[in-house]
Amino acid sequence: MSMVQNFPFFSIILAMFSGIASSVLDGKRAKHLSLCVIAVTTGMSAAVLRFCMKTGESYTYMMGHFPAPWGNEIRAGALEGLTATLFGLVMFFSVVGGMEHTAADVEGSKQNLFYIMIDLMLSSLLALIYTNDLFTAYVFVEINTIAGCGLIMIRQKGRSLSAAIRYMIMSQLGSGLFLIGLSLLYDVTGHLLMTPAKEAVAVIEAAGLYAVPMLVIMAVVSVGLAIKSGLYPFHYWIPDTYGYATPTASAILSGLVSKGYIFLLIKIFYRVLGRENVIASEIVNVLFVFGLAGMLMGSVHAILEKDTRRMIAYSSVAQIGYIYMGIGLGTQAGMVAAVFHMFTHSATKALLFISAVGLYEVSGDRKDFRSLRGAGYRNPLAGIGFTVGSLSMVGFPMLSGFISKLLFATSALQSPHKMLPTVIALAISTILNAVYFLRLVITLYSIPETSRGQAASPGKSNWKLQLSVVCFILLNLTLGLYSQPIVEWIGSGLAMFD
Amino acid sequence: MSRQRDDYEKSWWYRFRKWVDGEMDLLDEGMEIRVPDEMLAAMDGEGQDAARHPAENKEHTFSYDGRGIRYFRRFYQVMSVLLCLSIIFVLLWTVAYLPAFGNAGNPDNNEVSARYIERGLQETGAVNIVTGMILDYRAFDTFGESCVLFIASCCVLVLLRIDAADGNEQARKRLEEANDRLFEPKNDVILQKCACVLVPLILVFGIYIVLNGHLSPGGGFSGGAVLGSGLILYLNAFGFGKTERFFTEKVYRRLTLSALTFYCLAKSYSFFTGANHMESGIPLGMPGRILSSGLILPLNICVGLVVACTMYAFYALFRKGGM
Amino acid sequence: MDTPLFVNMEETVSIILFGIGFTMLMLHRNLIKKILGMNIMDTAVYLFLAVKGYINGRMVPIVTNQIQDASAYINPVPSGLVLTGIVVSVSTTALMLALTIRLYERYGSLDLDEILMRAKEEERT
Amino acid sequence: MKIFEIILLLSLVVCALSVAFTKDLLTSIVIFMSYSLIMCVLWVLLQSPDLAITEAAVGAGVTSILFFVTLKKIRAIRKEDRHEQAER
Repeated sequence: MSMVQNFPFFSIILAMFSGIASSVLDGKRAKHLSLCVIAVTTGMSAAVLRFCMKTGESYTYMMGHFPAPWGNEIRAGALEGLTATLFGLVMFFSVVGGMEHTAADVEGSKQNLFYIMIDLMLSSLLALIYTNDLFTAYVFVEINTIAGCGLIMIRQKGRSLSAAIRYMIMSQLGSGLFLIGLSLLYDVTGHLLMTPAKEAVAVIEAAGLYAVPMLVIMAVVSVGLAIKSGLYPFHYWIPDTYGYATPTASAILSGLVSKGYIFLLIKIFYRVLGRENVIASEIVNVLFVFGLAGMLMGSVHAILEKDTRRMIAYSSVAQIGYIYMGIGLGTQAGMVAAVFHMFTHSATKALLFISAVGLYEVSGDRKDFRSLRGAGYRNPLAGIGFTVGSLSMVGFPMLSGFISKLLFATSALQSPHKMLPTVIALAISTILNAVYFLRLVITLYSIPETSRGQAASPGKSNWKLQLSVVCFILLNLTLGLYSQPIVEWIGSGLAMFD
Repeated sequence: MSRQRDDYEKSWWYRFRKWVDGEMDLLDEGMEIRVPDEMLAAMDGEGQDAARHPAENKEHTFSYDGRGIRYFRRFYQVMSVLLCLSIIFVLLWTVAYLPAFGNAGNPDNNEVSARYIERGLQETGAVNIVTGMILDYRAFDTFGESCVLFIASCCVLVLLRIDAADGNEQARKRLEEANDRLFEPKNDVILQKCACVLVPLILVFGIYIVLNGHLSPGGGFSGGAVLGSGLILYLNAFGFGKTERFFTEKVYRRLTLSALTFYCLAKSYSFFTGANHMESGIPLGMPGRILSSGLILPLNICVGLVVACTMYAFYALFRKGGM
Repeated sequence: MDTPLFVNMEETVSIILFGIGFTMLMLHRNLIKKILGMNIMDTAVYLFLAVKGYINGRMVPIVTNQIQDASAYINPVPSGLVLTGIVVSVSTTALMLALTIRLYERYGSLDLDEILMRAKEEERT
Repeated sequence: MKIFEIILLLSLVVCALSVAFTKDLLTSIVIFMSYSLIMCVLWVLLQSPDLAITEAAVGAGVTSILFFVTLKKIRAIRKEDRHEQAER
């Protein structure tokens, strides 16, 4: 067994251990430790990706002395490696970018607790990506939820506390449904590991047994994870949550946490329930419809919003809608597009949140977007970052958002029944996106009126934020310009799932 | 000229510009966004009222502004009730199709549980198969579970710990402690005498459960919870002064850190050797003895310590915002 | 007496409890009631799992008298899962109660709608 | 034995419903405690003493204590005192 194959396990344990060790460190050391750990795990994930692309197949890794149906297992393939690498990058840049604000928003003696949450969040995300066991997935979903709640409420303002309780309530509804789905699945298959469970599901489907329970399992698991990732009718917690947390937390929550659940859902579809069964069961059509509704309604809400960060949060609702629409198309191409859009969105949304903060800090920290008038001149780099992010969301060529829209459109053409609604919704949603993002960009670059410009102080430059904005722009451009190999990796990674 | 101006004001571009400037909304033109002032005043009054009599405020209903929101609430509630009922109905419908209760031929009684039962004693050394399963076969889940407890205690620390950084905070802390003693009997003799008898018994029972986790029902989690409740009873009877002599935040941190670190290292070693097909080299001992079943006993002790400390810490943090 | 719902009576009850808990968590405006509902929902799922492990006429999965036959003991897997789950639900309960205390300190109310309204007002002023 | 089980299950449902519909928070927490205890007895009947012991220690013990502390913190118990004084 090659050493690289140990890396997924090492990265999970390392992240967890650093979280545990941070409890006795002071804030500064905890910060450095957590940055180091994120960097190391990202490197390890990249090595795993390279290893899997070289050997061309995935592998499972026993957690303990006992093989598949008895002991826990994790599994790594190309898609897992790619996702873990990108998540690690986004997390690193978000932590770096929001560092100053974290120091300001969090009480001095509680700094290390913030980094404990970051570490454990990283480990739970990695575990959700790599896991090959359903119950492990449940436990780490819970860690993810609690760490997310911690990241929201660590900025102890009233609004973020109420957002945190709302988030917890919605997440618990989702977890409850997910857990009962797992129990039902265990009841009819008798397995908790994904590989044997899939075999058992195939046997059941072939024998035509338990048709009703299987349908309900699919529905309940999808709805549970959809609630947790904020699909349209369950999106009420999103704007408060993303809008009032500290910048790092907003970027991580919107960019990574919801994506972790979606990745788990895709994994369960492929590795447990079987893609054909899911497509045959019409569940995908329900997800498709809700995805379309989310795309439109999220954008409409964003247009009506005045607070920039809440606007970006509502735009997340729309983008989550895109991802579910891709899953709902039910074709391989649709799934590739959904996964690619997942990456796009995590890179772009984190960029938007971080650069919006950069703009706020030169405009007197007011919520209203009108205070941002002319902020693009006061903090040029953040302005450029915001513009790039907006253009990417709208689908400007060369940027990653364009590629994902292209992929959605081409995959829609392959499924005749869903082509028309998809294309129409894509068009309308793009126009709506353009409307509210361009409005922001125009505001950024319009000359401030003298009376209003008084309040804004010329901000001192915060090099960490600028560095992270530059890195995010580069990441976006990479995703946009080198999309071909990434799409291929996603395709081969999805093929490894079967 | 004026006609042109009119056209311009009606044109989409003009409206777009106005909207960009935030001066009007394209979609909800003329809709009331702000709450009328007298309504706000009324709410403020209510707010003060509620603050003065915090206990009563669950009786009075809160008046919402605007008809739209009220209808929205009503709609939302009706939809939620329908959703819940349909979930119950669907799940009940499912139950009717599930395998029958208590039947040995059900799909979940397969080779997985058979191996746990038939070879668990030899492979893990634990007489209690459930303990053997959660601490050896499926140890990764259990490790995750300890982390859930750890991160929850961190979150509660963030929320409730009061840091005596400056004078203001100190004043608040004193106030908190005064509030804390308000509702409880001070040095209640009956409680103290009962606690004198009960606390040692509870602690011994908890330690027994932890140490015998691999032999009899129980284990780290239940034993730790029993230990924690024993500590809580002691705290309630004798006050913070007594417990602070042996249990402070420093002790708590060190105990959790060392227990979790040992857990993490031990399990990493066992995962690593297992995955790379090496022998772990830990003797399993004679099944049925206390000192048997390899790593399970020390792991149970670690888990017990973590759970006991965390439960006590939850209680102390809830009571006075510190340990 | 032979209807499937009655044969699977324990499952039926646990689903009903799940529904009660779910509804409480979703609809009750009082935060404490919501958290109680969450606990009821979780225990209901655990009851469901525990029922799944039971087999008529078999013993507790603790090896006694050297008998190591799969037909002598009940299924140990659900017990392990539930043990894990109980600790998870305690952690979430403690976290949500701590949040409730903080919210009450700030807004003097347990009603979630009222808290949200107050938070919005606070934002405006 | 079956009868006993049915009684326990019915009382579980009754407890859950009364937790949902009781106006007073203290009462509903006490009822929740008894719900946990009934659940614990049921698990003993279902041959899983591990679960029963954990639920008795965690569900009926620590969780309920945490609820009580919370309730004390938010001074809902004071209301009870006031009512008692009024009755006297």
